[in-house]
Amino acid sequence: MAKTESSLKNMFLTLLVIALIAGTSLGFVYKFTKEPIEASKLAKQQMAIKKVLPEYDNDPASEIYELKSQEGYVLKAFPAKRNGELVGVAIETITKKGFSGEIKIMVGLQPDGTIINYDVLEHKETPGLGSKMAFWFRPADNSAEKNNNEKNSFFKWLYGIKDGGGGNRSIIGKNPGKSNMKVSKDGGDIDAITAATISSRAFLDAISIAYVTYTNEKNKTNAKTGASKQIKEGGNNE
Amino acid sequence: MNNLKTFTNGLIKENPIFTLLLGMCPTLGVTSSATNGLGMGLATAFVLIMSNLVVALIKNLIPDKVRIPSFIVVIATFVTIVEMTMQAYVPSLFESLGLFIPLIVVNCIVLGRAEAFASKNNPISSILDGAGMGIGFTLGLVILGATREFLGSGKIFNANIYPEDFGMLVFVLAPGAFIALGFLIAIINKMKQTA
Amino acid sequence: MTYVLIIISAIFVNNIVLSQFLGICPFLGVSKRISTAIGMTGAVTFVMVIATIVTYLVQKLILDPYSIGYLQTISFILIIAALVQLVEIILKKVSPPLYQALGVFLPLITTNCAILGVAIMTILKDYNLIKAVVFSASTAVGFGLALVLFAGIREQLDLVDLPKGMKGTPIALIVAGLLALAFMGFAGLA
Amino acid sequence: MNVVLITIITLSALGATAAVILYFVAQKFKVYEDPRIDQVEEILPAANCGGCGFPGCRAFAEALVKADDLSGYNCPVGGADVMSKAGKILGKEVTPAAPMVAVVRCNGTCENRPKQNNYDGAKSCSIASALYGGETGCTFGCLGLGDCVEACQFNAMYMDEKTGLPVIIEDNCVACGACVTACPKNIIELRNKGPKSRRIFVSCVNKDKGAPAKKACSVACIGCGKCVKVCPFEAITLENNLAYIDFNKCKLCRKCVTECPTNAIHELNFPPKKEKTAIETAEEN
Amino acid sequence: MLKTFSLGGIHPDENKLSADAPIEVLPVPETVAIPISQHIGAPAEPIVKKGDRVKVGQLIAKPSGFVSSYIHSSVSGTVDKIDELIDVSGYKRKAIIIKTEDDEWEETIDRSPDLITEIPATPEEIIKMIQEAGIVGLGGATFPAHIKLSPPPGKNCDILIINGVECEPYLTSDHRVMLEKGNEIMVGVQILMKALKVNNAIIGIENNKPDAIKHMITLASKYSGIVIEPLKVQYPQGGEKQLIDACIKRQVPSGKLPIEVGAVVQNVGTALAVYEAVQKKKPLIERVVTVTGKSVKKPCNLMVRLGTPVSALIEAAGGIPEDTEKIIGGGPMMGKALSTPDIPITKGSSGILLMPKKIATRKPVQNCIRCSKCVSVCPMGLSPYLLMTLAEKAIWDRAEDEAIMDCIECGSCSYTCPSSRPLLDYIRLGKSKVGQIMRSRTK
Amino acid sequence: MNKLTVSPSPHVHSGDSVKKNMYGVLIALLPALFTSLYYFGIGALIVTITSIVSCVLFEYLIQKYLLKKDPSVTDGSAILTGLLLAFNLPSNAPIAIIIIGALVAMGIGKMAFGGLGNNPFNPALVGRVFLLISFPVQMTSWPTPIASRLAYTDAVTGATPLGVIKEGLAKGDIMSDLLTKIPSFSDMFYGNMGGSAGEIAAIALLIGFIYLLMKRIITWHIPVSVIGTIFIFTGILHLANPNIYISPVFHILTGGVMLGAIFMATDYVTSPMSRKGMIVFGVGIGVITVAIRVFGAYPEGLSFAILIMNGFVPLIDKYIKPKRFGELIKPAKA
Ligand SMILES: Cc1cc2nc3c(=O)[nH]c(=O)nc-3n(C[C@H](O)[C@H](O)[C@H](O)COP(=O)(O)O)c2cc1C
Ligand SMILES: Cc1cc2nc3c(=O)[nH]c(=O)nc-3n(C[C@H](O)[C@H](O)[C@H](O)COP(=O)(O)O)c2cc1C
Ligand SMILES: Cc1cc2nc3c(=O)[nH]c(=O)nc-3n(C[C@H](O)[C@H](O)[C@H](O)COP(=O)(O)O)c2cc1C
Ligand SMILES: Cc1cc2nc3c(=O)[nH]c(=O)nc-3n(C[C@H](O)[C@H](O)[C@H](O)CO)c2cc1C
Ligand code: SF4
Ligand code: SF4
Ligand code: SF4
Ligand code: SF4
Ligand code: FES
Repeated sequence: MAKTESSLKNMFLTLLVIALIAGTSLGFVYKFTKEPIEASKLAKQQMAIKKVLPEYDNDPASEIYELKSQEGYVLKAFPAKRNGELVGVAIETITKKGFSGEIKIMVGLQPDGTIINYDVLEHKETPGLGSKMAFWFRPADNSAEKNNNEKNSFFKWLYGIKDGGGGNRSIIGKNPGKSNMKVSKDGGDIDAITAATISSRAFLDAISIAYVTYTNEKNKTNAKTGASKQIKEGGNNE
Repeated sequence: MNNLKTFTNGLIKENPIFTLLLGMCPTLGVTSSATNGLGMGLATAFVLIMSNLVVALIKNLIPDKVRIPSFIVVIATFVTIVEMTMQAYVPSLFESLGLFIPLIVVNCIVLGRAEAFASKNNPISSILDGAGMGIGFTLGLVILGATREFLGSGKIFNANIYPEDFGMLVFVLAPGAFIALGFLIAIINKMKQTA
Repeated sequence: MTYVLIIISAIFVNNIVLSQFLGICPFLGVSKRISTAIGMTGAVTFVMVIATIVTYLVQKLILDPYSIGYLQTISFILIIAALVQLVEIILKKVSPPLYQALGVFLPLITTNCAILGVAIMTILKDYNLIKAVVFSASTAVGFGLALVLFAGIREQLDLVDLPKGMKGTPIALIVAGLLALAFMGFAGLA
Repeated sequence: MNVVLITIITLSALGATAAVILYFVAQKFKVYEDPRIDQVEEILPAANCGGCGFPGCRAFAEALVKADDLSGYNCPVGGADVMSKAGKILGKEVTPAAPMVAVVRCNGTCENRPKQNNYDGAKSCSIASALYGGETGCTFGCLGLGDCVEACQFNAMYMDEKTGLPVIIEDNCVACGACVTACPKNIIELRNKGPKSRRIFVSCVNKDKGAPAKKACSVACIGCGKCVKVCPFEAITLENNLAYIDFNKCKLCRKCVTECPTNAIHELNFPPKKEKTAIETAEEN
Repeated sequence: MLKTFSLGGIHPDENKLSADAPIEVLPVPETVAIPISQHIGAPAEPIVKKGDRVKVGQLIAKPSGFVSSYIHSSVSGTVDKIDELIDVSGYKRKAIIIKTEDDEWEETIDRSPDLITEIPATPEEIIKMIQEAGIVGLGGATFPAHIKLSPPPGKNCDILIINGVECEPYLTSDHRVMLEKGNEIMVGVQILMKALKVNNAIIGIENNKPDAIKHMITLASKYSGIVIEPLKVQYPQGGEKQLIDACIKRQVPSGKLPIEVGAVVQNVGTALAVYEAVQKKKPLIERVVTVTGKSVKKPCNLMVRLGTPVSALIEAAGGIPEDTEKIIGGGPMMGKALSTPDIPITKGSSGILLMPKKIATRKPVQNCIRCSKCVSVCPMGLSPYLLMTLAEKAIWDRAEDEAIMDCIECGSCSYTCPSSRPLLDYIRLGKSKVGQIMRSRTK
Repeated sequence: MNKLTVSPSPHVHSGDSVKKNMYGVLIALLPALFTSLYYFGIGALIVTITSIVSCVLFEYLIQKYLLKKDPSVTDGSAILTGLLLAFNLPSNAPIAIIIIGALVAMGIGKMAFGGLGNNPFNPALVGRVFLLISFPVQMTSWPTPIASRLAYTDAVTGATPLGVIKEGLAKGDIMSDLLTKIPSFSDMFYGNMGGSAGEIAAIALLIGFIYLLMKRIITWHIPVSVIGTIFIFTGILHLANPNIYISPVFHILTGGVMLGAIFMATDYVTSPMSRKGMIVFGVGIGVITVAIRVFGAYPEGLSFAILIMNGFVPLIDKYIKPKRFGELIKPAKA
């Protein structure tokens, strides 16, 4: 079969046809995957919300409202209700003080501000260092660690790895209003991730932002009307 | 026919990573774990096979002057398909591979094979070549990913081999990627010489 | 100040080659001599800035309004490919000396993923046009810095007797690794 | 509007624009490079050894494409095979060059040529030869420091520890001539490989008169001229007290080999001498 | 602070063992072998043949080119043969071999010891006499002196510098010549000044020869325009570019000759030879040679007829010591190692140095550790470590860019290198290759 | 008479050797070794011995079995790398980490390039930075001097003065408060502060410096330009705002400045060849060090600065050549 000649017409037509075919197929694939893509995005959020909140029977995602923090971040809040009563709120909070950029965290607060749980959504911290925040600020799972410890005690000595590593690191069940949510180096109550103080600081910063913004907003609206519906509208207006 | 040879060629003799040194960015960028390597490798392999096939089919219809742009469009189409599919069905992998998925377009292996092989050969051997190269590439990525994961965090495919604290963090980071690949290539060169 | 931060970050802290892993092929390929490294840097800077501007406009004026963001990859790469060729003839007409200096590197740039990478990154980072230009230019400078340093070391290594197995790519990668190791010191600067 | 439609329109527009632009680019940007250069380069061995006399394989390919006639051009690595392929591509005739091989024209082993002093400078023949005549009484012979071995890219040479002389591995030698250029003493020569690799040559380059030559090295050519007389084909000439065998004229009769009083003439790859000499003596008788 | 040159330099052990040994005259040997190439430039052409009878001072070979020289017989006798034999070059070269009979001198030569200070000859005559006397630089380079004395048109000479530095360790011949023939040197300098039409001359002498400095200062006061410049001891101060820098702070640009900065440099021995040639009509047939070495019984300075075998000099110094490993023609830094002691003394021979094994053998070569010591000692400001590597890897274009041709082959780099790298060996190779390339380019 | 030896000139040698230089540096490091033993006791001893032994062993093994060359461990460069690596580690550095560091220093930093003389980067620092990034926890716990003399990995740890200042400023403390938390300058000068085993005592390192200068092993250019640049740069910052930027004296006495400037930036192999180049190199190290210390994430940046400038050495060598003869003084007449 002879090769097609490189005339303007041929070139034009070829590229046009190829683009046409490419466009068509892409368009269809896009249509096909659009839903699953959105679904998977949503699923991720749902999972996070679920993880940081107690049992609820409403759809927090549909009752989403926005909060504006003092720093100017816009935080998303997902209220969870059981039998129509507010049992907690999941807040997607943010900080820019991370070791390398933004950190996004979903934190669940009880209506009084006590931390229920958290989930790190996005971060660019160093794997193995800053990334440890995903589990660091939770109660340590001691039993498994102990087991390991005994087996590896010689190696741990060789590598100079000390056990424990910050006894006071969990933020779960603490209320930022009542305890000092800073790393112990800065005079707070929480032990930082070893060798990643910056990330730890940023992490706690994000949590504090969520707490402060939430309680401020609550106090304000409480003073005014006492209904959370208003807050949502207020958020929308901005 | 030496279709078998076409296929195995890419696996070892002309392994894109260890001997041709093509597509270095994804090679280094995504191999912080074996899983990522595998994902990226398969994605690239898919694009390679498909674009090789299509290029081999349409090679005679395309005027020389627009050969490269046409190939790029073909490749980009498949890349976008992969991109969207991944995002839809394996979102976590999609996230960890990040920028490197769209960059498959410029991965020199893909265009290179389209140019050097598919545009001169029939569809069947082009597929085989694509598959060979793709699997070779995947193999390379997985080996490198596994090495880095093992040295860096004591795991392979996320399975703990030794406690993470003993790992050398560097290997998960940029410098470790270069160094690990450097030594892997040196070892492979050595094995080739003695073999 | 934000500009200073963007510049420092792009050149040193998040150096495109040494920490972002983009543009490695030319980094390894065109780094045997300092003079070619400098030429390549010039060409990359030129194309990277122009490509960033054009793709930025395409994104903002076409892809975003019609919400067909998924066409980003395919349209950007087409634009870059065409652009490189365009630059080539325009340069040839307008400034033959510049063409002499950069011309040979232009074809290599189409498949340099740094160009596409930077174009996509500017969109991801949500920069405005000026920031995008500053970002792409300093990224190119960072690329150049890494490339020239690397070429210098390779030229020096050419004159020593390396162990047999390490010659060529292995040693180049190890040097790149050590350079990246050194550059980690800039962490947190910006 | 339908996403698919927008997609199609955008992409087609992009594709069409690209095509138009590229067309004009292609029109204006026309640098003609003979495609045959690439074709020829592809069949060359890519050793870039310079044996052809050009800076590299590509330069050679260019030269071949430009040349009117390929005689005089030869790729020693690829040999006649490659040259005829190249000739086919270019539609030009090639006369196959006789295969050649490097020979070392010095037999000054440690026994044949006793050492008179010790060299203690940098291990390089060029440096030593710039300094003086060498460790032995022969100022022409091999210095044994291996510049030629260094120069060979094809693993075709090694230094024999015992003799202190370089040895050529004929199977690997592609006659690129790198060793010839490298040797400051002009000891190595490219000679016709000969039928069955058989060759006869004078393994000495000493231009001293007989007595000092012989004194310096027991197997030196003393310029006695006996070989010249015995050669039936006038292949041997004598100049500056040194015999030289023209490999184009030599018919490998081996008469000179036995004639040489110092055994300076070497024969390579011939079957063992005994039977032949037996026949010869028989004939004489 | 004493003057010295501005870049680099080293200070090896001086070992001037024979400094106090007065010049002795070595008896005329039974045969002499006079090589026809004792100078830079084209070899001379013999004009005698086997069997010819010659007198002391008779012309036996004449120049064969512009840069070449006359050669005279140093003895009287019969020409035995003209044959090839190994000379200082380490190769067999043509030499005229003469069997000595009696000691019959050319009649024109004035052999009286009287000092003649009047200089009747015109500059042109002087230069002609110098040329015909076969005088070449006795400082080691053996460059025909008359060429140096005739600056090319457009170039002007304003100062004559006399090289009495003798910076090479061990050697003392110039030192002794200054002490014993000071007056003759002074007149020689005056002759050279007249030939060059300059009014100033500086004699540079290193400070390790205080007696010579003192002596020369006293003598110089009697002659106009001659200044003695004591210099700090530093090798290679004797290199002419370094000496000019040290004495008058002018630097000869890369690739240029001293005349570029208006200077001409001649060795003290050359000045003495010039005196003898011009005032006494005596051609260059003998010179002072130092025979020395740590184990040598009687280190001495000998007045030797050219063509005398080295072995005869060694005999005069008490014979070859048992531990001798190397015989060097010249000093330890720049001299040439001889492969046999049967080599004739030539115009360029300033010393014979016998070195024991301990000092003479080189240590094994190691990798360059980039200590930059070679860079800091190089008097020309080069990068020897790099030049060596470029020469080793045959990268000639870069070697040329790195100014390999500027190297004066002083050996300071090899001397200092802690890794015992043969820097100068390779740089020399590089110079010859680059030189060839450059010449072929101008052609 | 024996057979004569013939070689090109020169025929004499200064007698200088690689060994002499390396052992000279080792001797110059002895005062620092003694101070480290005095302040950190057993820990310093274990770290030093482990490091030296593993460096020497790795060099030997790699040379013998991988490169198949004659091992040249006796030249002392491996010992030196080992000692300097040890000096760059906290005295409670655990053994496995030291061994990994030694392997990296010798294997990646030196032998991968073919050994002594070929490596573009300072091997000891390659090892140190590799460890710093791989094991940040272990590499940043600093035993307190004197108190921890009898302890090894169980030593009591505290922050280094640089760490105190960096942390303090990060959380917004006032400079005058911070100044009370760091040792006095004279303590720093004598080495009574937290830090890597060998870097603490400026006095001991300066004695070594004088020894090296006297023995002509190094020249003043690199150390003086590094220390001078750091002093001037931080001095300017200090003058501009003493509340944020601490005094330059503090900067040159703390961290690895003395050790790095005198013993590590001067490493022959990885520093420029010309005097001018050395000064550029030193200034570069100074500037980068201060930039990292003051504006970066790390409290100390000297190791990185040296490694980064090591990368610049080929360029410096290429573009900054020694002064050539004939360039200094223009000819009197053209
Ligand atoms: C490559 C690299 C990555 C790092 N990543 C982080 C990180 O993600 N988070 C963090 O807080 N510190 C990180 N650090 C360490 C910081 O630079 C700093 O040393 C530390 O946060 C403060 O030290 P401390 O926690 O021991 O007080 C990193 C250091 C390096 C070299
Ligand atoms: C080819 C050549 C030409 C020379 N021409 C002159 C000249 O014209 N004038 C001059 O004064 N010296 C001339 N010289 C001599 C040099 O200046 C110098 O004396 C000689 O090279 C040896 O000096 P050295 O012993 O310091 O190396 C010439 C040398 C050479 C090799
Ligand atoms: C490194 C070096 C050292 C030299 N040392 C001396 C010396 O000590 N004395 C001397 O007269 N010439 C010495 N020369 C030779 C001079 O450069 C120059 O050729 C000579 O002084 C010119 O005088 P002439 O032509 O009369 O020999 C040396 C040359 C070089 C290159
Ligand atoms: C003055 C001087 C300083 C040195 N500094 C270091 C150093 O900082 N790190 C190191 O590994 N080796 C050092 N060495 C030893 C040696 O040069 C080093 O191991 C080489 O880099 C190995 O090729 C030094 C040697 C000298 C003479
Ligand atoms: S032996 Fe000589 S001619 Fe033969 S391949 Fe080697 S270098 Fe070339
Ligand atoms: S043949 Fe020539 S190059 Fe080879 S070792 Fe002998 S002298 Fe040296
Ligand atoms: S021999 Fe040449 S390179 Fe070496 S120091 Fe002397 S002038 Fe410099
Ligand atoms: S003196 Fe020797 S080791 Fe030092 S830089 Fe020069 S060549 Fe290298
Ligand atoms: S893959 Fe990134 S430049 Fe080749």
